[in-house]
Amino acid sequence: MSRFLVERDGQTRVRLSEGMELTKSQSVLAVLGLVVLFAVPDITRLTSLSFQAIHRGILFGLAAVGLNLLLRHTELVSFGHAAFFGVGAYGAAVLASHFDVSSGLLLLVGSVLASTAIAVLIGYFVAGYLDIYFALLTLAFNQVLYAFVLQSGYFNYSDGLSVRPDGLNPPTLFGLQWTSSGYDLILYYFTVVVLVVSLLAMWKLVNSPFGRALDAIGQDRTRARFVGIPVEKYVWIAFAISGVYGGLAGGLFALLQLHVSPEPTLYAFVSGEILFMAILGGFGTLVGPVIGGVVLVYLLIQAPFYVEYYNALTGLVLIAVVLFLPEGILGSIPKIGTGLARRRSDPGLLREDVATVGSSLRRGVSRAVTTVRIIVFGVN
Amino acid sequence: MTTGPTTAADSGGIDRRTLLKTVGGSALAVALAGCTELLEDGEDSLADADVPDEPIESGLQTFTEGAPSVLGVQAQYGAETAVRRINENGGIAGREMNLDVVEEGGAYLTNYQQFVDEGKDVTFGPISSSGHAEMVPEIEAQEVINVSTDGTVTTLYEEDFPDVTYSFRFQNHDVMEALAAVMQAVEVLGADSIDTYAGINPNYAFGQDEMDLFSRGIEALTGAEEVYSGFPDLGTGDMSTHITEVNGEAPDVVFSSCWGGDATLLLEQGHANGMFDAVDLLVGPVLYGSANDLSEDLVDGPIYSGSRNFYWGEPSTDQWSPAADLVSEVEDEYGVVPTAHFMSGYGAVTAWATAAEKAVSLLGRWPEQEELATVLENHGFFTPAGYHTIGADHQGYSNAHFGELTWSDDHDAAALSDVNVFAAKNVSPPPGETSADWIGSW
Amino acid sequence: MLEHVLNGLYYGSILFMIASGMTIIFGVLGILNLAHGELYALGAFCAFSIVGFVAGQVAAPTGPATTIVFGLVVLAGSLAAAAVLLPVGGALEAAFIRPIYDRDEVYQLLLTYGLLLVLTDVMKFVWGPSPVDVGVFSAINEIPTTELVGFSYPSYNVLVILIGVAVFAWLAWFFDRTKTGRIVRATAINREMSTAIGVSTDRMFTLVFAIGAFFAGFGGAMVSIGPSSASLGMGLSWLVLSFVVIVIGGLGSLKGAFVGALLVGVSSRVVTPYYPQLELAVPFLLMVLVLLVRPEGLYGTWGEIQ
Amino acid sequence: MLEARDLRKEFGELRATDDVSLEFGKTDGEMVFIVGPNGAGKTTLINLLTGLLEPDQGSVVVHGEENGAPVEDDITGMAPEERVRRGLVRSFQIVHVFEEMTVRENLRVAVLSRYDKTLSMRSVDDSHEEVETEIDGLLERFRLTDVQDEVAETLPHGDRKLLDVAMSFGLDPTYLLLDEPTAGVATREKEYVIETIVEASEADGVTTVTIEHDMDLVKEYADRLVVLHEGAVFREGDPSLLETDSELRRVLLGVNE
Repeated sequence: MSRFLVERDGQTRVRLSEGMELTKSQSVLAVLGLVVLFAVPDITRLTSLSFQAIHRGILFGLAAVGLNLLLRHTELVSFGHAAFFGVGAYGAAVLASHFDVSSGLLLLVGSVLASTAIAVLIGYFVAGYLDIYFALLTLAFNQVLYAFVLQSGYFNYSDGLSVRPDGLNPPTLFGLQWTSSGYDLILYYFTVVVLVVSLLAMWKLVNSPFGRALDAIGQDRTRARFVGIPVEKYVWIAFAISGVYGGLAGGLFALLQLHVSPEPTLYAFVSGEILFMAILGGFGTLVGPVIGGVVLVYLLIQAPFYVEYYNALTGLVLIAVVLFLPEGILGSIPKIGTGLARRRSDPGLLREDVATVGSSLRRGVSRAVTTVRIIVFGVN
Repeated sequence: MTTGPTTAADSGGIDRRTLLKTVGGSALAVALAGCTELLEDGEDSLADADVPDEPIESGLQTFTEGAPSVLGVQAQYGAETAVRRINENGGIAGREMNLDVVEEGGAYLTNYQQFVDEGKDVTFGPISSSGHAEMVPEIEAQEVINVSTDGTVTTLYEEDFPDVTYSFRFQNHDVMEALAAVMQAVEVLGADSIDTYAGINPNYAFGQDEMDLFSRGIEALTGAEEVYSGFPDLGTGDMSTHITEVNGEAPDVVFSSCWGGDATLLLEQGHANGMFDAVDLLVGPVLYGSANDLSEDLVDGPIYSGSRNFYWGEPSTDQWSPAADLVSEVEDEYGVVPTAHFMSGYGAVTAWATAAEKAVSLLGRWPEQEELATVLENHGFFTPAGYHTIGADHQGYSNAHFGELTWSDDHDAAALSDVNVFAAKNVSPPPGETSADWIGSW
Repeated sequence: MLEHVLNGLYYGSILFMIASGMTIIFGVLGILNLAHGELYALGAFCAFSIVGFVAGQVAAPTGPATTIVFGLVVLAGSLAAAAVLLPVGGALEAAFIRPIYDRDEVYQLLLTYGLLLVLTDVMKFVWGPSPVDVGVFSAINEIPTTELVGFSYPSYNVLVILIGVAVFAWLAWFFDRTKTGRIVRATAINREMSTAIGVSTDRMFTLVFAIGAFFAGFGGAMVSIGPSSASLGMGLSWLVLSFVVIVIGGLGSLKGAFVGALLVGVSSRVVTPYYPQLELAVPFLLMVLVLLVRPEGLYGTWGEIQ
Repeated sequence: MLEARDLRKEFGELRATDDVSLEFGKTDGEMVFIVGPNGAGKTTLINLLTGLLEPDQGSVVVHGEENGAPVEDDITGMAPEERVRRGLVRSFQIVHVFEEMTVRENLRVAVLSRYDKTLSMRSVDDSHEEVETEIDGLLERFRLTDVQDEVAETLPHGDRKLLDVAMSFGLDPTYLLLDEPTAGVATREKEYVIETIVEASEADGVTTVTIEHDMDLVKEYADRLVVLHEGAVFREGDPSLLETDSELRRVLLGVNE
């Protein structure tokens, strides 16, 4: 066995570094994922898929990866992650338009610093709260920020700020001024690198003792406290880390859009969307939120070009995920895989599936009809 | 400078010979001006031009649903009407034109990018001023011409993007309607009778821009003092606080750039709270945008509204029938009275289409984006609203309309009476000067 | 100042009608219903059709007596519009919400968000994409109210305040004094208990969701007969404000929603003229303040803070 | 030695802890049992000692030694996790374990915490050798080796109780406060559970304070007995009091005056 291959539980695993191992099928998926990621610009050139939408989706997905640290591990539902995304985006925009900083990387540093500062501040207040209170408190802070930015001349009200240091050209990347399409491409590959590094960092984190401590807090806060874990402090740290991811994503978003306004970055519903991306992709997995991000963003911004009732389309997809794919898209792949394999070997199961779906539909309809009847005519 | 309206003859009363001379006799330009009856059979000078066969693909982003669709759907109707007229007249240099429409809300940049990805030859819209500001650099980078329907904040081309190539704006900008409002107020009440003024404007760049320009203008002309300025949220459900404050101050003039549902709300709550007893005059540049949603009792009172660069009764119909023809066509087709936002869509398409045709006749082939952009600069053309030019600053200039809000039983919609027509040069700064400097020099 | 307070009470009353349904649904079912704003919008659209129809059946008001008759007709129409929400709410609960009571709250949020999107397009399909207005506002203002005591204030606002109080009184009576109401409250505290006394929890939950939807719809109808139009997307900002109200009042507390709504209404209206830049932020600042000082809300009982 | 000094806690009208002064661990490895009828304030006392609740009055003091001289360390108002670091560890009446983790992972969290490694970013799987060795020891002492890879929520109740206590031992306690370690455990397993705890405490010299309702167990294992009644110390002394003191028996049986 080489340095990168280990035996564990009778399986050969690919070992990236200490404690970071993948099974064979996971490795294949990971390599495939990387290839697809790097090929996106070419794929979109050859097909009618939108490059911009996928890029945006990845960025929101990155924010959702940060949110998932709280959701999956400390089991806290944040309904205020747009605060970090938006502050990250505005961090870059303020540096570019008020201070004429032209280096894209410096703008990104500004994003991360700003969002971390905000996450540390908000985290201080919310770390002790649980459940719906945590969700609503994060939402409230998010909306206070939104209202503040919307009413502030420094942030140019609802119009927002441009991320073009000289007023017309995008910031420099790696010290060079790129043409428009070159800029988008370089920025995309940079995003992919940031994404991969962020995912590896998150993977490392959740498999570290700190990650376990967060799991412990999520599963039983009282017990965690009485094994000596400073619960509030750790939640606070996790909140701040999660804010770093949000800020990074928001900063890249600013570099991509080159204009930052409050509604698409800071509004409470953006927070909701980031949360829903994590669930949609599968919040029990590391990479799921990214997939959820791409899918949801794609639905939200591309569907209007193809269908008139695009809201309903997105809504139905989400409802279907809740009812039929509770593990999310990525989380359901193993189940779907085994299910398909079983059906291949025993086609009779398919008939049963149809029967199950049919009867549950009938049940749903008749229940709804009964309910309506009772409400309209009363019980008789 | 001249204050006050110009006469109709100056602006719109135009005879056939002048028209044909100005538009170069092009069938398309005449059709879009709404004067097909002026056409005589003649040879098509573009018949020999080297033009591709496939249709022109274009995209419009506008507000198609929700509260702002009051304006957005009008723009959509306008653009569709222009495209229909183009195709009925054999297209642009023989090319048919297709138009895709998409909801603009919150997705300005991605919409434009998607249009470009789809290979659109030209894009139109948006209505939103912030959306427009967001798009301009992207348009310059992608190099596909966009003619904005509205998005009228004055500083866009004056300060933020003074040197653009591919980004244009058809509709009059804020300074024109804010100053038209000032002059209208002065005309109605007299400069000496205006001592105090107040404002209720939507809380975003457009509302702030309009209020700022109105304040500068009215203070310069009358020396009036601002007693209250409130900025309710765009799309708010309740303005009573601001109305209560205005009533308390009882200013001579209230200025409001509220539009769509906000305009209706202002009039509803204004009436309910007795605002029109407390103040002498309300001037609102875009109140008329809600013409189809106002009821008879709402327009009752000292209320004057602007109608941007188009009011269907102007130029007055006995001299200029295209406007009247357009009203009946739109009422038949869509069941609404066309407002200035209809013209935003109609004019944006017309500006581009007439310029494209001009370019073909100059070049003998279909123009590149850059060539077409060059032709669009200082391009003059007619619509049923009259004559328009796109300035060297890429801003559209045409007459600004203002009149008293009344009720028309004929159209079962709000109407304007005693419409004043302000020539562009009277309500906007000369080239190279910013609005603020120009008003400061009065 | 008095007028600003009245403006605040009016605004708060509308807020209460929407938030009341949300707090009841949360209190009993434990579901934070993100689609609540769309139920409110649906009520507004139904009012456009129904009130528009019935108001067309009576003559336009001419004197004080006929204005009162007209007002009653409009009120009846609004109630009828809200009543549409009863079966709609019941069906939504039975078909979509019931399967997810035992799931993580994140799924409940996601599902109700999905419903929000679908309902938006249902309304777009039925009433079209543009705003619609009932157009009875000015006639309602002809009803004599404050003029009787020598004071001028829109009658519509006065009536909304009165109706808000009446809604609160009715709900308080329902939950305190009626058998059904008491059973609902018992169900909220302990789901097994109601099963034990032979009441179907399923039916109780459906009833509660339908009632919640009814009041959201009634709030929508009240707005729609007022100075605003019914439009797509009108529910979003009210949804977020409803959160604020029920958090301030205490999740699941009816009294809390009432006090919270009036507090948010009055404070935002009174502050606006003096600090215009705070108009948007006031409710949220209030919410942050309450959550930090008294996380269970003004009347909440079960804040789960350690 | 752990000392409760004039502790008082009131919940509204109810005085749950009424000026309680007690000392635990007068001798190394002392086993103190707290008994009393329901509502006597037993759990409240443990909550006050471990920091889940703060007293309205009085203090909690840890007595130690520094350079041969006795020192007092007032830990009132200190967070629970800080008290854990000072060797003050507890279990709960209702089992509190990390339900979605395996037995081994549960213990790992406790041991990592004790070694102050919960902020470490190294991988948990195989890089903390002393931690893993210690977990092996705990698994063996609490007879959990066979189920070490089972997820906690799937374990039988007795094993869950043992896991709960094993985690406490993983924290290297000086004082171990056990709130009804045999509650809910089947009668035939009770002896087994308490025996395991006693063995471990004796081996490590841990002072234990145990709330227990089973008087047979108390009689068998207690070094000292504390009886609480209506929030106050009613009796304190040798477990034989249970046999001799008739008033005490009346109180414990709940036959009130």
